[in-house]
Amino acid sequence: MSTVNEKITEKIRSEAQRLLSTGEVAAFIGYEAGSLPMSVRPFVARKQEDASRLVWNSFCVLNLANYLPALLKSFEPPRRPGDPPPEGPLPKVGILATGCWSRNIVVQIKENQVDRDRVVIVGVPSRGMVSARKVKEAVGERDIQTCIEEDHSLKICGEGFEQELNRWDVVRDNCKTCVHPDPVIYDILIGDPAGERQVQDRFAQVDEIEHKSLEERWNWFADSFSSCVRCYACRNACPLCYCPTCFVDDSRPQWVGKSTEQTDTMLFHILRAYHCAGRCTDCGSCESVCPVGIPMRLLTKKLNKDVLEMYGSEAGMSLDEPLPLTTYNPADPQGFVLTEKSEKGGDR
Amino acid sequence: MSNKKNQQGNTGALSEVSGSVLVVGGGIAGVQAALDLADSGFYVHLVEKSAAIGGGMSQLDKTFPTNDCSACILSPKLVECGRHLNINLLTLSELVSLEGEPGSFKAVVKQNPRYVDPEKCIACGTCAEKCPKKVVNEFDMGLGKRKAIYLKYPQAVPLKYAIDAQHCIWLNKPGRCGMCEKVCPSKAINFDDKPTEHMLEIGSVIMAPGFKPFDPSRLDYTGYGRLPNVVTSMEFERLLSPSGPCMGHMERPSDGKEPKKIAWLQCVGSRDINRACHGYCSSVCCMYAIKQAVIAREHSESGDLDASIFFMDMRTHGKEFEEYYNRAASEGVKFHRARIHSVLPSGENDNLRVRYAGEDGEIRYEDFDLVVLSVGLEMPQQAIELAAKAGVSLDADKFIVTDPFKPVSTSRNGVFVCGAAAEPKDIPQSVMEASAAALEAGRILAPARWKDTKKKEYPPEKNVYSEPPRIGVFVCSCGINIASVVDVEAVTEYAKTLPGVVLAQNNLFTCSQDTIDQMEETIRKEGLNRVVVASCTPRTHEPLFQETLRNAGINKYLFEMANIRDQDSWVHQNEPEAATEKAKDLIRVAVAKVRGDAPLPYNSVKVTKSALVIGAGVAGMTAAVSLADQGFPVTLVERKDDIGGHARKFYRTWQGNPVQDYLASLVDTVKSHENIDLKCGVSVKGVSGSVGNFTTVLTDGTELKHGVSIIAVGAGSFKPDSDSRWNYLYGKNPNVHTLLELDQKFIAEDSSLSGINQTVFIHCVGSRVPERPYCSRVCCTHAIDQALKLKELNPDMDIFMLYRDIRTYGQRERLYQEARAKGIIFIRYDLENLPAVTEEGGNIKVTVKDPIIDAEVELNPDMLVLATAVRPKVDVHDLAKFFKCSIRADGFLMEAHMKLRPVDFATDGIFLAGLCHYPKPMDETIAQAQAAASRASIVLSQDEIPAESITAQVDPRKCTGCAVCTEVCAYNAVSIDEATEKAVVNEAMCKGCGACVAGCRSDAITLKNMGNEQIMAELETIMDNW
Amino acid sequence: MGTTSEKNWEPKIVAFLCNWCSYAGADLAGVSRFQYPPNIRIIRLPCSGRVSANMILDALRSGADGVLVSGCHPGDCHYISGNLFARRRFALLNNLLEFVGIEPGRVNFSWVSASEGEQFAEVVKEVTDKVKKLGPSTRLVKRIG
Amino acid sequence: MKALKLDRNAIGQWLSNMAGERDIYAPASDGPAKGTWTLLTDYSMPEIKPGVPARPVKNFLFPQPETLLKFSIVPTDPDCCLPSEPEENGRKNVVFGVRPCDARSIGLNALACKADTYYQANMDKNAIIGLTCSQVCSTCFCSETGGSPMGTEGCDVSLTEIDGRYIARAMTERGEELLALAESFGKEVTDSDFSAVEALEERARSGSDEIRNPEEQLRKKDLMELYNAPFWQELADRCINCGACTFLCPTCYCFDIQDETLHGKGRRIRCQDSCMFPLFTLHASGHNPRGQKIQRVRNRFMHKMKYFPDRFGPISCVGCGRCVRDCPVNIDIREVMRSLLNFHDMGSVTP
Repeated sequence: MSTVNEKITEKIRSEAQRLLSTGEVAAFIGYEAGSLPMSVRPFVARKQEDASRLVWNSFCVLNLANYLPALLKSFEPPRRPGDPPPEGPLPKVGILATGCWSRNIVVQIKENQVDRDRVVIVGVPSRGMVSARKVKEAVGERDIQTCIEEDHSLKICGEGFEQELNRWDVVRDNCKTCVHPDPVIYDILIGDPAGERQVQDRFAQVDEIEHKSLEERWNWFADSFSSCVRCYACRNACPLCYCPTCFVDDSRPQWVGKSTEQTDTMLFHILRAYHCAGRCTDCGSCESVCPVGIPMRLLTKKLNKDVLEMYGSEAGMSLDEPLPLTTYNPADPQGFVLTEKSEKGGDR
Repeated sequence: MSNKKNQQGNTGALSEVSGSVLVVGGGIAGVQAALDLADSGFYVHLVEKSAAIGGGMSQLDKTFPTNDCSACILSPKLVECGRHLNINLLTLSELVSLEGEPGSFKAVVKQNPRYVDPEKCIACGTCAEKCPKKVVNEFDMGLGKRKAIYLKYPQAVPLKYAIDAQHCIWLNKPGRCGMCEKVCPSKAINFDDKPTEHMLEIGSVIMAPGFKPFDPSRLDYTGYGRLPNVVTSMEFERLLSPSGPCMGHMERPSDGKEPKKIAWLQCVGSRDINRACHGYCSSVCCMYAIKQAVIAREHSESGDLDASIFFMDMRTHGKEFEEYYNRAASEGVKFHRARIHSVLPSGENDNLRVRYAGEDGEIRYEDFDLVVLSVGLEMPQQAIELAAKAGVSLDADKFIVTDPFKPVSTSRNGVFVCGAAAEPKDIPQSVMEASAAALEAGRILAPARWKDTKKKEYPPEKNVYSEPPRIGVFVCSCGINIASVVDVEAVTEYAKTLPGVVLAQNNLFTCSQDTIDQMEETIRKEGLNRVVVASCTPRTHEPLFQETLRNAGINKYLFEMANIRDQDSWVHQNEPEAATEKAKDLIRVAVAKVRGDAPLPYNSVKVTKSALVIGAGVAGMTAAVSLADQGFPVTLVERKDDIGGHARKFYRTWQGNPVQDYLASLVDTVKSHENIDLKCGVSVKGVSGSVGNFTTVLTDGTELKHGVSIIAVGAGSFKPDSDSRWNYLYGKNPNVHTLLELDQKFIAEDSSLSGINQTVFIHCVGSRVPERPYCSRVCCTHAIDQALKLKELNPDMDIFMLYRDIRTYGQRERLYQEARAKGIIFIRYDLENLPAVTEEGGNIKVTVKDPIIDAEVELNPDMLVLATAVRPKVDVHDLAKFFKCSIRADGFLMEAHMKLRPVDFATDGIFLAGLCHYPKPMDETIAQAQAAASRASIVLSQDEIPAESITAQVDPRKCTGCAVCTEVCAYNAVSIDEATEKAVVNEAMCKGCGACVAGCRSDAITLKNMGNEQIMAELETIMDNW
Repeated sequence: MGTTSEKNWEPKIVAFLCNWCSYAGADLAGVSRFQYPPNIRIIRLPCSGRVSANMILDALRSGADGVLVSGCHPGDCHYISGNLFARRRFALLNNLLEFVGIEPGRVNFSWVSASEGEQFAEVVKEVTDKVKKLGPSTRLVKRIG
Repeated sequence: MKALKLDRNAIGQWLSNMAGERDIYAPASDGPAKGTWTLLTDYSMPEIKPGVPARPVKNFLFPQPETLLKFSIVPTDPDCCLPSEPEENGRKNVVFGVRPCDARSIGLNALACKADTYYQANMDKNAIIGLTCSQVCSTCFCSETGGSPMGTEGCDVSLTEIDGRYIARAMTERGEELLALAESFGKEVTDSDFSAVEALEERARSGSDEIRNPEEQLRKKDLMELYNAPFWQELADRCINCGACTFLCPTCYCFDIQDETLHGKGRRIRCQDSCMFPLFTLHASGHNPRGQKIQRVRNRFMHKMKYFPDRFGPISCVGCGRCVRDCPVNIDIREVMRSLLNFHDMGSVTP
């Protein structure tokens, strides 16, 4: 009997095979098996025989939407400034998309990075992805040699140990608090829609920080970010970070220094998160790829919380709704404004 | 191009026509008219009787319905007016006489002495500080004091002091005081100043003398004058104003306490023939009372101020007004439909007791801390005299007479009027009329355009790109204004040490003419290529110094100011050391900023001198003819096959003028005008370009190049046939009509009308309901006029008006009075108790609850007339998309600013007129069309129009094309280029606000001379501590 | 001024003011001679909508002890909607900074109109008081030796 | 050379003795700083987990940032714009518990950094106390790169754990001096201890690794053939161009130099840089010779596996496995190495 993910894998392979063989898409973005236990690798299938390499399991943590804009661009004929746009339809690209990834694709479409007509979205309702870091911790940081995934458990083996883990226990925090596991846009849906999830404390992790004292918060973040190596994996794993020159790389103006001193590192993380405000879908890609385990996702989660509470908006839920920072409501909350606090008397 | 047809008969030969216009009155209407004229090629003499322009609007705290700060939105216009090369501002002046003919008038203007030399006065205020004579401040409505030497108000234009001759000690007894002369640091006081007379040669005249608030002291029932806590609404404005006598803290006169409970009494001096002798409605009081109630509640410390408004009819008939009213009610402002019997003292604490009769007739009493009298508007005595001097007729209400089809023309050819002097009206209406009057005043002088105007010439500019910065720093002492607090010598020495600075000097008055001349010389001699002036605020003085740079051959953007007076010496008077340190910091920052400044081009765009007008109703036709008469080619596009629009269905204006005769002649003019290309049966398919250079493609494939566009597509009307709420047999019973259908019967002289025994009108059908929350403005007057017409046809006819509020604003009130006098019966209904209409054997039965007798009334009319709502057109959305203009939630087009730019769109070069803006009667439609034509003429009269220099700029290498910039740009100045998929800025449309820059994540878009790098340099420099 | 020697420490506060309302309000405070603490350094910008999160953070990075951003009241914006877009950006940034442990009161926002000279002085007093209580800024301050 | 046997307590005492003149750093095994090299304040034998810590030892050779010089830009300052030496506290370091792969990287980098006086000074400043590996992790492959779990290259003192005690062998003169600080309480190393160490070394040598001396084979290959090999595209397809590999790699030694100025003071710093970033090769003109991702991915591996051995001999990889373990998209350098080794002409081998 095959697992849910194995069944999904089969369907993905057959859809990808069909799309590639009919020429409907020129490439298909999915995952293939990796070289290590608990590892998969993003894979761009370009030929129909590549389809059989595609896999789907609980370790598909990197948001595939990340690859979409550049891959689409790679199929456009090279152009010089002033050249007219290419004529005729351009090749399409297929892509797998869970709830959050699909919402990122929506944001990319709204931000002109992706042409909806050139994407075939193969939706996969997400069962939540597993955090390899949590698994490693659960086995006491021992060297893991194999991991066998069942629907609800993981069997971890290494030199001299074997341990079975409840899958949900090691699912990533962002997935545990995910409300929208189903893709919001897709052309083909694989697997059964999971429906909107009822999550009690969506922002519990944020609340926990908020309940700390100011000093505790500062020290906590300063400590957490101190191990940052400025490799920018978090930024580069994010489908929203597509600027040709990121503010951290720019030298004119240079907002952030290059060192790993506290101010430079903190400013990088604060601004990176801020640039995702109203756009982040909490896909968790940033945190999952961090080689040193920095919880930078908390910053975007905090922004997501505020955007939802203040502007009633969640990123990428619809193609029509403007992004929250590109619009306003005359009645937007402004309790933070000094002159508003004093007039109403209540806020102080 | 031939101008044969467009030269109107009443102007003389080309050479005789003057290119100058006289505008009398420096309120918002006069200022707007002057600006429109001066910007479109005419020289303007603006005559203002007081010491500064600004008029009544400058006294207001906030303005409805946007709650904009009045001073904030007015000031830039005043400053523009004060600095305009082609506006000759004559303050303290009056018109003495006006002789001659249109095109060549001679006016005599008497200018009273200011006793302060405006060339020398630096508005430091030392004179007023030392002046021993305190005088009642009329600007604060007598609630506060000023000195005998005074500035009318803080943002006054011109920003020059004046001596009040009536109260000045010296002028009354020479030798006795003279304090101002002693302390004036710039020797500006001139006690020997004498009145002067100016003889002006002008081609036309605009009268904008404004209004005077009604003086309620003769209305004893109000208690005004006897009871200290009864104030007029204008006084209350000053109490609310942050620059008013109590700094906006809202203190009541008797004890300075904050009132907790305030009553507004409406119609004081309006709609009152018996006591006030003013039958007309003042139009603005309902809205300003609501506004004051809302603002007072915001001001109140506790936020729970009890605000009650006592009114007869709530007249919120303007754009956004009804919504404002509803919002105020839902936020807790109380509305009492009641007439006030009297205001009495209550107890010993100066509180007031209001005695009033409710709708049920029962007498009630209520106590208040403060009573505000919503006083009406009336013609000031001086304006009545002015009218006589100008030779224009007044009506019975003493307002200047106009014609509904020529709404800004007076009885004298070549003399025009705008604002409240022709009828009480609000600011947007006044501004609209001001532009209309400017159009009319300029239209007859079109051949003399640019004849009398001045143009400034500058030397060629030095190329500074290859040079290292050579910065000159000029530190101003401002007499002692700066020097008494800041150690200017130390500051000057310090400035010399800053990187790039080659020269720093200290001046007594940097803005004085001799220093300016010397600065120009120094720039040349020392080869300066950048300048910093450390003195007062750039908001008033930057243009002056920038002009100096240009005169010296330096690009004016290579300049910065350090505000060491207004934001330093004046606010840290007791901390000289800290103020000196701060001055050093500010100069260091200004030097850092100017180092990074680049010379910017003085942008301009060439203008295609033709117009596109969309919609050939009265608004579109009027606008088209107004432009065509000035020699500008116009393409007039009409979607239908026939022109004339809604006006074809109208019988007469409320003043009684037949519409069809007028319409026929207008249609004829349009069809035969050689400058008008009329295109029927087509509409707009696509638009590109921007102000000065639009390209529009029509559905027939025609491609038009034009410099401006006027949108005048009108509105539709609500048909109550498919709406269950208005189940009034419309379309089912042959005797149920809309107002326009009844008009068509009048036009057709339908004889059956005189045989009708009973007619019922139902008002507000489709208006003022949640799905259409606005008031349709025209229907009350229209319905009452029709009722009067029916009475003419059959004096015995019974006529019932079922209404919610009667909104016969302004002089339309006369019709309402006449209708009541003629026995027409008015029954009020509420939205909760709509009249019910049923049919029995073809007979109509109307039942309605009469709130006065508190009972159901049953009526059996032969004819039922429905006053249906004016409804915005649906297809206006396409047009709005093409022209990138906004549409309000209610479906009407959104102008650039509801108060001060009522016919402009936020996007330059596009204007609107008529019912697509909001429902309005014919006279207002015509005025608005003329106003739109006036605004359009400003563009069309130029060969090139200046564009903002400090604009956004895109670095395509960094741009992602994500379009955040396009979303946050309020002017549609940024777009994504289809070919490159990068943002591009249309410099002609960019206003330089920088919203796009702050929104851009990749620093791909920047603001010239205000880029992130420069701001970072400023920030780092501020925190430097060496 | 600006030195961090503990005894005589006086904070430096950077203020980003929009040209049309708050800068004019600051001028009016001067014209009306409303006195306020000399710790503020004003940067004049066209609109509060020009103020980005980067700029506010850069002020802190440069060592400003406090930051004030002030614009037109909502609805009064000279550029129609600049302050309304800005309000969202500021609200989110304000919360985020507090979240990571930047002291409330380091970064401040206000709406001051051209006619509110006294209010401007009041805002400066309030902000200066707050920053004085907080002491010199240390968080997110760049130091290069 | 000197050798001593130290139990855990003895190591503690030794650390304490060394701390008199040097700061001692060891990898943290827990807390937010887990995997980073932290200053020891408690002088007991630190807990060092099997395998390599997250951060390589190169952070002592290329501090992040390293101030090269200082200057003033205040115009009134007499020394305005004249460079000055950054102040030093004068203390030297002991880096404790360095795995053989990391230790070996110091010498490899030094091949390229011969003229780098700052690097040389940092080598002088940091004494390395190695710790051989008793357990080889699944991502380790030092033997395939020319190293060994028992390697001592780059160490001043090498520790090997035998039955809960550590055989400490001085490998350099500096190591002798340091180990002398344990002389008074260290135990004599017996012959059986030595033979136990030798047995471990022999076991390491006889491992079943497929690849031995890859540098020899790689040097023989044609540079342009490898450069034009087809497998780079698939790597580039999934590479997200972050710098996780380069920042964690002990043998990536590229750096960026910047001048920072603030409030009149300036400093010239160098920071580690990454060839994965487009900025790495961006010219002032705007031209970028490695503007494409595939060019950057290829460069990193070609540098390690071809350019470096061609120029200096060994490959620039010590097999620590950090990049294998932490690459977000599972780019496995072992596979790349195999692809390069197995690549013949137009043959297609997929990593």
